Amino acid sequence: MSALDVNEQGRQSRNLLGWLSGATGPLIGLLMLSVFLSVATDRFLSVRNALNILDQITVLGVMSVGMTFVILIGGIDLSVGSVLALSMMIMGWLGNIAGLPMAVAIPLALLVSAVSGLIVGVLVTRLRVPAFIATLAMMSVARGVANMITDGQQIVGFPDWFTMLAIDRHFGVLTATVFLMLAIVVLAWLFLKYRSEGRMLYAVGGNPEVARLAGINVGLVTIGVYVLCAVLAGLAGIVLAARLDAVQPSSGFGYELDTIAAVVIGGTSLSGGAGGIGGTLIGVLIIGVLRNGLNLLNVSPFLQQVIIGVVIVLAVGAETLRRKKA
Amino acid sequence: MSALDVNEQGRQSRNLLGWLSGATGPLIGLLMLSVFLSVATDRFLSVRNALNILDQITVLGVMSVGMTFVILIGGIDLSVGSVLALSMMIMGWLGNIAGLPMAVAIPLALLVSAVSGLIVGVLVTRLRVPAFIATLAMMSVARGVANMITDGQQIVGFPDWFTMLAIDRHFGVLTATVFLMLAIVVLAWLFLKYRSEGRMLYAVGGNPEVARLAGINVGLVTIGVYVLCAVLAGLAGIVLAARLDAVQPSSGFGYELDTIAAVVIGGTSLSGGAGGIGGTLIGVLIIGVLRNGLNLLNVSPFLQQVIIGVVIVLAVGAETLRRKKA
Amino acid sequence: MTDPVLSLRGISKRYGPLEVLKNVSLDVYPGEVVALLGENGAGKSTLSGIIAGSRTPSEGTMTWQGQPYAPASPREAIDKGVVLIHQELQLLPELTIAENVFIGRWPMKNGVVDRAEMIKRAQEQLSRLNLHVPATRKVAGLSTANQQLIEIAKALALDAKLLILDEPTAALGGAETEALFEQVRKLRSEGVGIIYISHRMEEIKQITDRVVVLRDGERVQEFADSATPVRTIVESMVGRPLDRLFPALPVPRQQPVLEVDGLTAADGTFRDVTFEVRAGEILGIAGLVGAGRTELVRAIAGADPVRSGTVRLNGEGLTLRSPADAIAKGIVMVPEDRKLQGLVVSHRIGENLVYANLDRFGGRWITPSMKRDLARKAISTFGIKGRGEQLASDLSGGNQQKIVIAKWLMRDPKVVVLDEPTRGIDVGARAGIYDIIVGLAKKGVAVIVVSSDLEEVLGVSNRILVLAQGKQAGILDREQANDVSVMELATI
Amino acid sequence: QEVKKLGLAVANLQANFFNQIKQAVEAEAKTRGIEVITVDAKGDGPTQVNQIQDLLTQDIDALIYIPAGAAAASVPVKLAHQSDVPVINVDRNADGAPGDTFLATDSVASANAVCKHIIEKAGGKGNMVIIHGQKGTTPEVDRTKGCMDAVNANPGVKVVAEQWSNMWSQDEGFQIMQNMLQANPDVSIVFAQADGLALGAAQAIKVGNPSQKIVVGGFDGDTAALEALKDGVFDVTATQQTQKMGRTAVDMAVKIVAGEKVEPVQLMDATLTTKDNVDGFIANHP
Ligand SMILES: Nc1ncnc2c1ncn2[C@@H]1O[C@H](COP(=O)(O)OP(=O)(O)OP(=O)(O)O)[C@@H](O)[C@H]1O
Ligand SMILES: Nc1ncnc2c1ncn2[C@@H]1O[C@H](COP(=O)(O)OP(=O)(O)OP(=O)(O)O)[C@@H](O)[C@H]1O
Ligand SMILES: O[C@@H]1[C@H](O)[C@H](O)CO[C@H]1O
Ligand SMILES: [Mg+2]
Ligand SMILES: [Mg+2]
Repeated sequence: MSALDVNEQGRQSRNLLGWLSGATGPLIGLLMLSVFLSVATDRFLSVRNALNILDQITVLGVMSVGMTFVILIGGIDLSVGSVLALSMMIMGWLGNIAGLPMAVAIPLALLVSAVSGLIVGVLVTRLRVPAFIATLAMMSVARGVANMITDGQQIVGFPDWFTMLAIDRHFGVLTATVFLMLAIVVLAWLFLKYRSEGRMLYAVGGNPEVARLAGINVGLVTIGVYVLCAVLAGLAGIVLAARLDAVQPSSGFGYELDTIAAVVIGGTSLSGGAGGIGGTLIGVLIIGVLRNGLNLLNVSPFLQQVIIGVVIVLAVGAETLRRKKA
Repeated sequence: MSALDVNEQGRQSRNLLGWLSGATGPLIGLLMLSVFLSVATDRFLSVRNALNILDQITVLGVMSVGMTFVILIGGIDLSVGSVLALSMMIMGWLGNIAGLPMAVAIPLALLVSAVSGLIVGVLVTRLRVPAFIATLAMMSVARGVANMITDGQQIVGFPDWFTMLAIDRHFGVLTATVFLMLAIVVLAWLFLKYRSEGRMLYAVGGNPEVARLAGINVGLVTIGVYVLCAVLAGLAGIVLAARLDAVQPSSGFGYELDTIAAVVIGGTSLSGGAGGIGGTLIGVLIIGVLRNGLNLLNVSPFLQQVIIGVVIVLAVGAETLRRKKA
Repeated sequence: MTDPVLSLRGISKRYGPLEVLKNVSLDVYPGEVVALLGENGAGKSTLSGIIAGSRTPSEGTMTWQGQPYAPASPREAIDKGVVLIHQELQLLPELTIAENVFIGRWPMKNGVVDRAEMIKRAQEQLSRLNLHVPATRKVAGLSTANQQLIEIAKALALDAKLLILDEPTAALGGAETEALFEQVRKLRSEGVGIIYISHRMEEIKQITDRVVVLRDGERVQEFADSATPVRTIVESMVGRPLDRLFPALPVPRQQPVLEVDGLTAADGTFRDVTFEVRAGEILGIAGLVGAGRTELVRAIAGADPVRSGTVRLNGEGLTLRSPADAIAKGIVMVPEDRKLQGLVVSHRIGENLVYANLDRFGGRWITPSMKRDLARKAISTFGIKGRGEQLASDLSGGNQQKIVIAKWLMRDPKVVVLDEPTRGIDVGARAGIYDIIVGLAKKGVAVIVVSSDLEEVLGVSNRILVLAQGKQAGILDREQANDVSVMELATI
Repeated sequence: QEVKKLGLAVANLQANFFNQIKQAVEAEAKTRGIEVITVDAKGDGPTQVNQIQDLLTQDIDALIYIPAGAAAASVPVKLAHQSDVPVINVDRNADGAPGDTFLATDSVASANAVCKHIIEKAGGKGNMVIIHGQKGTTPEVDRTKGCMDAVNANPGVKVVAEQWSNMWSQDEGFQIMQNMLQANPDVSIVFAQADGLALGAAQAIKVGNPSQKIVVGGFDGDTAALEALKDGVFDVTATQQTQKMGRTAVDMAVKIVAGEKVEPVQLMDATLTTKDNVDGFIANHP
């Protein structure tokens, strides 16, 4: 058996970077990108710009955590952009038009988001509608409802304390919204890594039948994950509302692809069961740093689209090349 | 064995609808929708409206054929909307600005589309970039390039014969573009059903390792499929240019989700290996009839979004319910 | 005697009009090993699933330790101490071995998974089975045999009062099987009730106390003494007298068809292998699990890259870059895992036959009648129980395996490689497959059979090549080959 | 002949400006007992072509048409004319196939006034950025022209960056301005070609918290924007007469169908609106 042992142990060393679960390539990509930008522009490497980037990735960051959960169980959620808009409009309407205090409007908006996630979860588990279709439908429905709330109008102007959440830098560093995002990322990371509920997601995504036979309630886990993802999308909507000091039913259009991209760039596999929050954070940062950097480099918007596409492929392809060599 | 035989026959009768491969639910949905609309509005059931619907689904129909191929092999293509725009802009620029004859401009536009598909195919097969990421990147790059061609400007006004392709109803019935779409659908159907190359797609999508061990060149099939899908997206761009008598780099934005939805509503499985063109045609028709019907019913634009989402879920969910009962 | 730990009364199971189990009753007592035997499709796994809560019976009742028992989910059964080792591997390749062993019941401390404890306990379970692999390693990439051992470790880690083993040894070699039996005996002595399912008849005598036979979903017979002659048990299983398992071998012709010289895998799994197979000859390949047998034959079939060495076919040197290259030359392979490599299980039988013959349809339209003819020919030639338009997944294992063989034989190959051709296949069906193998040899085909079943290699091979840790330990002629001489070489 | 049924094809209901026109058209039609069928292209030209086909199927008597894309604007007019349905273009017109009449704001003049105002307020000099509307649409082209006239008259003003939006929306304004501030931290004048864009830009400036004062000008007089203007969120806009546009569109439809001759182009003024005169517009939108 000794030859076998050598062979099987070879795999061990690679797990040192295990927390990144397949995102080492993207991490290298992110580092190279940062080094390049630090050299190419004098504004990139500054505390102020770093804080700017954090501000700019808040919404994407919050949504990507939920999407990571969904993709880990082998699902997909195309409705996050619309649920974000729905949550915003509910909050805006309750707060500014129905005149409820924000402290009530916000939880209610999150509740509505949760319900949209619940509907998706039930469609997926009970009616066996593919997640792609269930969430595509929810994307359309939630957007429609968001529009109907104010007949398509935006709502502008929230209480000062609310908008200051996205502006005031506490201790001169982090805004409340950035802090919120970081807290969510850390909690999600701990949850996935150390809680048995978190490990269940990997089991369900790895093979739902195996998970079922091991006594895991796959349906419940699935529903829970879609609810969580929707609530985080709703929360991202609240964050965005604070940031824009306005809500608008067209918000978040197309965010679903950005979010999925961040997760997948971060090494989480679309077939489920592999990946994690560490990688997602890298994916989000790659997107954030890239957009920020291209602006600092004063690259024209059209050329930016081209470069973004190329860098995304390189970041993900690098992981393959790295593995091939290893 | 007699119990078995009964069972077998049960299956057999279901196979009468075999060409629909899993789209019987959606077909029922389509029929119910059509019956409802025929009763609810007096305009729906008329030759004129039927021809209108055909006109309206041309672009989606052409793109969905390519997407069916891609999804059958277990892939996905998010770049179709951008490749459509790229093809349009290339054709427009060559024809109207560089002054080449359309008969040259069109093939060149399709060639550029093919190259974009080739790049995707190579990324997927050689660099092992997930199709989702490779095509997402191509979506960004192709859009950027489409924009750069004219710095974001539209190009308006093509030769009369060209725009007439989308307007002139030959024999008083079909425009050339509708005819083109129908021809593509029929050819694709025959190809998938009866050609060995077509059957390969099912094998590759069903299980790539089994296909490889059976002597199928999985890499080549994959590249070929992405090239075909891109060429059809490019062709859809030409059709759209004829229909609009103009090209614009923002065209086709968001079409990827419509196209994927049409294919999946039609019963082709996102995990590959099951489905077909018959179902896709139904999926395209459901989307086309639904949009047309909602306009005829004078449903307010926002409510339309809600209804579209609900109907899509019902059409797909019906298939599950039907199977559960069977 | 004590009370049974589990009693089944009148259990039936229907799938639509198909009755899979008919009025089955069974008692299992603590501290005994009951063999549950039957042909493929007899209903053994279905019965196991019902006991373990993953399927619900259509009729009948169960009693667990004297209480009514009707588990609604696997969880409920596990919590009561009913543990099933499934016939199909139920592992998550992307997770570590330790996590797989404790899946769904990870040891907890302070509300979080206690990794150190989990790894420690998993490692203990592995060493009970003589599996010396770090528990922190991912499951992906482990050999089938090792995965099967992990599957067993998973069950051992549970505090079972009733353990069902559904063909646990199908993928195991002799040494692994012995390690497993040791654990089974230990559990038995601790008073655990055990149901043991296998198609390997020689195991029955070694490990079981009592034999229950299922046929077409019915309990047909019970042998209280496991020393009952195998022939008697087998005839009870198949419902007719069975003459012999292995047919007589033909005499190979003189000319070598396949010549392999100094072949070494790109990743070094096997090194410097040299042999030839003549027309009409069956070459067996034996070795311990992990010896590199599968890799060797995959390389010959063009599925895996080689670093050095040559393969010649009828004297012509071949460069095999892909399975397509090998197939075009007439070398075909029936792979080790029919579900993952042999068949698109979700597709029809007819389609699966077409997939292996697409190049022959090249440039032509494949009409439904061509598919039908192909299916009809395969089904009649190989006595397959099934129809062309059935899904491959609906067939029993033996019939699936015949389809995998049939899809290649339609092409008149020159070399046929079969890797574990009867894994998980009942005795009756096995005899059918051996007939096919020998029939090929009679037609002058060069055949290679890889098997972990020693009886099988000995039974069907003209010569046996033994691999040990990737190296060629020797080639034995039929006359010299027996369990002892093969094992001696395999354990060098 | 009489108008009983009107088709209204809107470019994009997410833009407040179009939504206002839609509401005005529907209100006016109601008082005259005319049925209106409204469709929203969500900014997509091809969708709009499909929708107009569907409107024509329903035998509308006239079409009020706000083109969605910059391109494709001509096809709906041709389709309508094929069916003998007159077309009233609002806000945007196509060169090749103009509507029977075209109602719009005199964007050249009004944009010129807005840009003059912001340049003046910035002291006649400084680095300026322009956030354009949807490229190639009539208002985008005209507002650019009007504003550049003002810029060119002030040699101290330098346009350091220009970017185009697709949907004229607040989201886009925020994002574009944020990007512009990163690349050009010393901007002091912003012309955003719609109020949605201007509100987004103003918020981006607030969040970015630059050391210099930045003057922001918008266009449209959106409901929410006028409130914001009052609160000093941004500095100036040009209030378009959306109510009048909607009313006139219906009126033109009735006249054309009745066989009356109408002017092919009818431009309306947009009033320069600042904190000082905003109250009147809030109380009563023109
Ligand atoms: N979900 C299902 N639907 C329909 N038929 C089924 C289903 N599952 C099993 N069967 C059928 O039930 C019968 C019994 O299957 P089972 O798996 O219990 O056999 P087995 O005795 O374990 O055979 P093997 O030795 O091949 O493992 C087979 O004919 C099988 O095709
Ligand atoms: N998919 C795989 N990826 C990586 N290593 C593998 C894989 N499959 C097998 N191995 C390793 O290759 C070595 C040889 O395995 P191989 O399957 O050839 O053995 P074998 O003699 O055929 O035994 P088995 O009965 O398990 O098939 C083993 O060490 C095994 O762990
Ligand atoms: O003139 C209008 C308005 O400015 C609106 O905000 C968007 O579209 C333009 O065409
Ligand atoms: Mg079984
Ligand atoms: Mg093997």
